[in-house]
Amino acid sequence: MTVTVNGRQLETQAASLAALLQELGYAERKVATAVNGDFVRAALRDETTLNPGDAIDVVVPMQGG
Amino acid sequence: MTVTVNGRQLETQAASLAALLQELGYAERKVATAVNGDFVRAALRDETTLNPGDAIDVVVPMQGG
Amino acid sequence: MTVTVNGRQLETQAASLAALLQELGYAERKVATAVNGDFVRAALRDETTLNPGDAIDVVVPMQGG
Amino acid sequence: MTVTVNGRQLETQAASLAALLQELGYAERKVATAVNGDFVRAALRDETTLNPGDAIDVVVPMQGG
Amino acid sequence: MSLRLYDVEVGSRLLLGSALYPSPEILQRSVAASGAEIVTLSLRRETATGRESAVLVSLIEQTAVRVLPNTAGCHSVKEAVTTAQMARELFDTPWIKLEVIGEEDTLAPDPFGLVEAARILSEDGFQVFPYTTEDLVVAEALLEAGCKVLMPWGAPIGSGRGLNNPYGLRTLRNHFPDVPLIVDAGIGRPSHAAQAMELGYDAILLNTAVAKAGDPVLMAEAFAKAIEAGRIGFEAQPMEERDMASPSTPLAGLPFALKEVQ
Amino acid sequence: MSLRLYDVEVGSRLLLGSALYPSPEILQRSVAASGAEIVTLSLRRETATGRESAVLVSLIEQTAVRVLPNTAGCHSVKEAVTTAQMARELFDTPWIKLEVIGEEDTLAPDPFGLVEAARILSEDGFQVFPYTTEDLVVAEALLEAGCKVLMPWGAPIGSGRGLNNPYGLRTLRNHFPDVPLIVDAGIGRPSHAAQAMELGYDAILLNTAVAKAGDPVLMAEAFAKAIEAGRIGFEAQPMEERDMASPSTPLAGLPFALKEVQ
Amino acid sequence: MSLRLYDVEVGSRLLLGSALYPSPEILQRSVAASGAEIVTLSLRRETATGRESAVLVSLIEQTAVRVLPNTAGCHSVKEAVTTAQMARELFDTPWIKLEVIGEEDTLAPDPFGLVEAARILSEDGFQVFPYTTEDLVVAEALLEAGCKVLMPWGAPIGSGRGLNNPYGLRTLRNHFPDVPLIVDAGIGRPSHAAQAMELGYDAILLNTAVAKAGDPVLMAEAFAKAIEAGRIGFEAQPMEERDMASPSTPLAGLPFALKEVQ
Amino acid sequence: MSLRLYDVEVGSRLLLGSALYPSPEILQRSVAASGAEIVTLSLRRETATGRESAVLVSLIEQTAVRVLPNTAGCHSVKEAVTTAQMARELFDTPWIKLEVIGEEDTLAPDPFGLVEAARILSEDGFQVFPYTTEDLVVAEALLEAGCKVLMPWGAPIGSGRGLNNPYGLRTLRNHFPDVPLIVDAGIGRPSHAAQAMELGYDAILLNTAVAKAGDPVLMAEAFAKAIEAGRIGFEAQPMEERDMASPSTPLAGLPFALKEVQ
Repeated sequence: MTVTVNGRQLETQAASLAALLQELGYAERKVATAVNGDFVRAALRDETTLNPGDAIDVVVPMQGG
Repeated sequence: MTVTVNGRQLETQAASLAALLQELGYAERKVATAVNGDFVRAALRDETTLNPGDAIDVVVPMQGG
Repeated sequence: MTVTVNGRQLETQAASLAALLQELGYAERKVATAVNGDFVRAALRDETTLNPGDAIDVVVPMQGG
Repeated sequence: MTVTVNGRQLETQAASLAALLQELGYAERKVATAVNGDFVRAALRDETTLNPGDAIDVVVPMQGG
Repeated sequence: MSLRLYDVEVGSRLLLGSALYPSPEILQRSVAASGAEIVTLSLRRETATGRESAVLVSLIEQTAVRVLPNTAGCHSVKEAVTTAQMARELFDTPWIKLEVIGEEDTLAPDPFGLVEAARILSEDGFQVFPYTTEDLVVAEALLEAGCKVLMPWGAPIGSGRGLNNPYGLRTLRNHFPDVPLIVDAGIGRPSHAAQAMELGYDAILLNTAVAKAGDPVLMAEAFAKAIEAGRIGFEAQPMEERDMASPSTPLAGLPFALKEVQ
Repeated sequence: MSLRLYDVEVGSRLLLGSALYPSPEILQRSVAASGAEIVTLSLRRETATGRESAVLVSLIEQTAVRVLPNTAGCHSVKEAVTTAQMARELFDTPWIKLEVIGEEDTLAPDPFGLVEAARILSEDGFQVFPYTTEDLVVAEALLEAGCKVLMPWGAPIGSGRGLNNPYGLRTLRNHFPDVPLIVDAGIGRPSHAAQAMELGYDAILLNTAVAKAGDPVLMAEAFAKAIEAGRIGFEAQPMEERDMASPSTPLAGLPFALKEVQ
Repeated sequence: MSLRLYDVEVGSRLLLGSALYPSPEILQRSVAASGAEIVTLSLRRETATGRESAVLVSLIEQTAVRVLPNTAGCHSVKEAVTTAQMARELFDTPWIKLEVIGEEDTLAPDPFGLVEAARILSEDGFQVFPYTTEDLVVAEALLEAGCKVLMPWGAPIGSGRGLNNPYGLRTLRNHFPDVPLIVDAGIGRPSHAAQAMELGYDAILLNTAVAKAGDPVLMAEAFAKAIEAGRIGFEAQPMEERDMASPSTPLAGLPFALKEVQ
Repeated sequence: MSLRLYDVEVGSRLLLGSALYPSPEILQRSVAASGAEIVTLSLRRETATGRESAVLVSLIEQTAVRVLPNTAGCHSVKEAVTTAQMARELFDTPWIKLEVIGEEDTLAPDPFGLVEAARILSEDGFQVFPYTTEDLVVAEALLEAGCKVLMPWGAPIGSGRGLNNPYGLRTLRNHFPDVPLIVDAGIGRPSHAAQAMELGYDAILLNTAVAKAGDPVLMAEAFAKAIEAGRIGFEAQPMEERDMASPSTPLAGLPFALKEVQ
C-alpha cells in the first residue's frame, strides 16, 4: 500500500507502525511518531496498524530557539 | 411585589414593564430598557410582564469617551 | 596683471574693482564683492585699486537653507 | 592683623603662611594652601609673608564624584 | 483621500469623546472647534445629575454630529451585547464602539470577549468599532467576526502617554493596508496624534486630552490641525531619515575657496 | 501670542529654507503653501546655472516674504563676517542667520567661532540669528554677545531625525523663558515640529523636510498646520500624563451592577 | 533571590536557544560560556543533515543542561499538542515551551490557540512555558489555563530590537508580582537584557542574539553578565531618576568662597 | 582589549566617585565590590566634620586604588587651575578630573572655560580628564589643548537619566575612534552603563547611582558586571537589528506538512 512518511509517498507491506519503522531503519533510533496528526507513543507502535493513505510523521530532536 | 430598578429595590403593583415606567415617570422620557440583563425593546414593554425579584435597568444617554 | 576672480585666474588691465566688474559684465548686476577676503561695499569699488595676485569674490543671491 | 582663613576673619600675629598654619594647628596635617586665590606650595609657605586682608584657603581631601 | 467608515463618508479624521468636560457648554464649543463629525456617547442609569443627560443630548443634536455610542465599562459579552442593543434603539444607529474591558487598572480590552461580542453584534446587523490592542492576530479575528473598522489603543485610556508601541502600530498598519484603522485612547498631545497619522492611521479617537486640557476648546482646535498635518504629511511622503548630516545650502560657488568647488 | 524677532512682528511661526527644491516654481508654491513670512537665502559665486539666481530672487520678491540671509558653509569667523557684510548690502537687511560650521560630518556649529562672530556682527549693527546647539552655556554667551534670538538644532542639518535631545531642548527652553527660541535643522516630519512647539519653542526653521518630500507643496502645508497645532496645544496646556490608566467614561450609573455604584 | 520554575530551582537566569550557531562545537562552547542551565530544543523530521541531530543531542547531554523542548512553527492547537506529546516522550520531560504562531511576518503568538493548547496540555500533566505577548488579559487566561510561568516577548523573534513596549512589560510585571516572568524573543544586545531584568523580570530566553553575534561564545558570556547585572541592580533598588541636576560632590567647604558656604 | 589612560594601564572600566555614601564603611565596601581601580576625590576647606576627611583618605589608601582628584564646584578658570595645583600637591598625582561648571541647574560644563583651563593645565604638566558634553567641536578643541582622554556626560550630574543623547554620543565615539572616551555623569541603572559600553565607550565614571542606591555595595557589583557585559558585547559584535521577525528554530523538517518543506 501507499503511505506518506514525513511528506514523502512510499510503498510498504508493513502491517504495523513498528514494522514500518523497522523497514525504514528507525528501529534503533530515538524517534517519536504520529499517524495522521495524532501522537502514537512507542509502546503502541506494535498494535498500531497502517492503512493506505496514512500520513506518518517520524521526528527526531533538532536545534531550536 | 418587590423588583429592583437600576439597583434600587422598590414595591410596585405594575403588571407590565410599560406600566412600571409609567409609574416611575419615564413614560415621556427617551430611555432604553433591560430586564434581568436582557434587552427589551420599546415595542415589547406592554406585553412584558414583571415577576417578583426582576432586575430592571432603565438607561438614558450620557457622556462617554 | 593676473588676478583671481571667484577662484578662476584671469588677465585684466582693469585699474579698479569697478572697472573689473564692468569688464566682466557685472556692471548692471546685483552683486556683492570682496577682495582678498575683505568686504568691499559698492560705494568703494571705484576707489579700490587692484594689485597683481588679488583674489576677488563676486557673489549673487542663491538658494539657501 | 586681620586675615580671612577659609572664609572666616581672624586676628593673627603670624608673619608667614607657615606660622599661620602652625598657629591654627595645621602644622602636622596634610593640607594644601592658596593665598588670594593663588596656589602656594608647601615648600614656599615659610617665605610667604602675609598682609592684612589676605584671604587664605587651607584645604584637605574630601569625598568627591 | 477621504475616509469611509462602513457606508459613511467622513470628512474630519478626528472622533471626539463627550466625557469629562468642565461644562456642557465647553463640550459643545469643543466639538465645534474640533470639527469632529462623530462624537461618542454612552448609556447610563439616570443619576442625580439626570438633567444633564437631556442637556447633553440636545447639545449633541444641535451640533448635528453623528453619534457613536459605546459600551464603556462592560466586562462581559452579555453586558456589552445588551448595552449595544439598548444603544441602537436609543440613538437609532447601527454603529457601536465596542468595549469589553478585561483588566481594571489599564482598562485593557479582553480579546476573547471582544471577538465573541463582535461576532454576535455583527451577525445582528451592528456596524462594530472594536476598541482593541495592536495585536495582529486579534485584529485578524475581529475582521473575520465581521468588523470593517479597527480601533487599536495608543496607550491606556486616559493616560495621555501617546503611542506606547509605535513598532506594533506600524506593523498593524502595514499588515492591513485597506482596513480603516483608528487610534483610540492614550493620546495626550497634538504631536502624538500627528505621529499616529504619519504612520498611516486613518483617524484618531480621543477624549481626555481635550476635556482635561487647561483650555479644552483651544486644545480641540490644536488636535484638529495636528491630525490634518499628520495626514497631509503622510500623503506628501516624508523625506528619508539620514544618519549623518547633509547640507541644505549647496556648497557649489562657496566664496573664499582658493580653488573653485566643482 | 504673537512673536517678535528683533523689531519685527511675525505672524507665521514657520521659517522656510529655499534650497533643494525640484524647481523654482515648486519653491514658489511651497513658500505660498507654508504661509512662511521669512525665507532663508545664501550668497554664492555665480555658477554656470547663474540665471537661476535671478529667477530665484524675483520669485522671492514676488512672494513678498522677508529674506533671512545665511552664512552657510562658512568655517571661520572671517568668512562668516565678510559673508554677512556682503549679504547685508545685497539684501538690504540687518538680519543674518549665522552659521559657523565646526565639523563636516554633522555640520555641527563651532561654539567658539560662533560666539566671536556673533559679537563682531552685533557690534556692527547686525541682528544675528545664530545656528547653535542646545548647550545652555553657549546660549548664555550668545546672548551676552548681543543676540536676541537663538536657533538651536534639533538634529544635524538635512538628517530629518527630529529632536535628538528633547531633554536638552526642554532645559534650554525653561532656562530662557523670554528669549525667542527657534528650532533650526534636523526636523523631518510634521510631528517633530509639533513636538518642538509643545516644548514651548517659538518657531521652526526647516528646509530639507519640505524640499525633499515626495510632494513639497503638500508637505509645506502639513508643516504649517503642525506648527500651529503644536503652538496652540502648548497654549492650551496639555493634560498631565498618567502612568496607570483611568477611565474616561464615568462609572456612576453603570447598568447591570447588582448594587448601585456610589 | 533564587528562581523556581515549576518544581525546579534554577541558578542561572539565562535560558538559551540551540539554533543557528555556526557549528555544534560553537553551540556547545556558547552554552558553557552562558552558564545556562536550561536549553531549548525542537522536533523535526530527519533531514539530509540528520546526523547533526545525534551530534546535537549528545552535545546537550554532555553539557548536562535541562532541556526545554518547543513547539516552534506550529500554527494550530492540534499541531502544538501532538508536537508537545512527541517531545515529552523523546526528551522525557513534562516541560514544554508552547508556541502557537498566529502571524507569519512577526511570528506573533495566537492568543486564542495558545490558551486552548495551554489548557489541554496542562490538564494532560504538562508544565507549560507559553510564548505570549505583554497582553495582561491573555496572561490572566494562561494562568487560569494552568500555566505557572509566562514568557512574554520583548520584540518579534529574531528581530533583536529589544523591548518594543517597556510600558506594557512593566505593567505586566507589576500586575503579576508572584508569577515567574521570562522575556522570550526580541533581545538583541546585553543592555536589552539588563533593562528587562531591571524591570523585575525573572529571567531571559534568547537565541539569535548569541548565535548570530560575530563571536557567539563571547556574546554568551556578555549576556550572562548583563542578566546578573540587571537582576542585582533590581534587588539593589536603583536611585530615583531626577529631572534636574544635583551635585554629587558636596558644596560645603568649597574653596575661594568669600563667605563660608553653610 | 585593555585600556590605557595616559601612561596607566587600567583593568577595570568602572571609575567610581566617593561622595554621598551612607558611611565611610559602605564607601569602602562599595569600592571593593565595584572592582574600581580609580576613585575620584575632591578638595574642601575642613569643616566641622573634619575628622571624616582623615577617615576617608585612609580608607582610600587602604583600598589601594588610584586617586583621580576633581575640581568639582569650580566656576572659573582661575579656581579650577588653583584647585588642580593644590590637588596635585595633596594627592601627588598629575591626574585631574577637570570640571568648570557653566550653569547651576544642570551643572553643565562651560566649554570656553574648560578648554582654556585644559590648555593651561596640560602645559603645566597635568594629565587632564575633562568633564565635557557630547559636542564634537569642543572635543576637538580639548584634544588640541592637550587632553588625551575625554569624559562626555550622559546626562546632568546626579540625574540618573542615562544617555540623553545616544545619537550625539555615538557620533562622538565614531569621530574619535582612538581617543579613550569615558561617559561621566548621568548614569542611573546598570543597563545605562551597558548601553554606553555597547556604543564603544571605553569606561564609565559614576557616583550617585551607586551611593544613592538602596544597597550601594550590591549596586556597585551590578555596575561592575554591566560594564563588563557591555564591553564584551561590543567586542563580540552584536547581531544586526531586523525590522521583521525571522524564526530562530529552522522550519525545514516541520512535522505535519502535507508536502515536504524544502
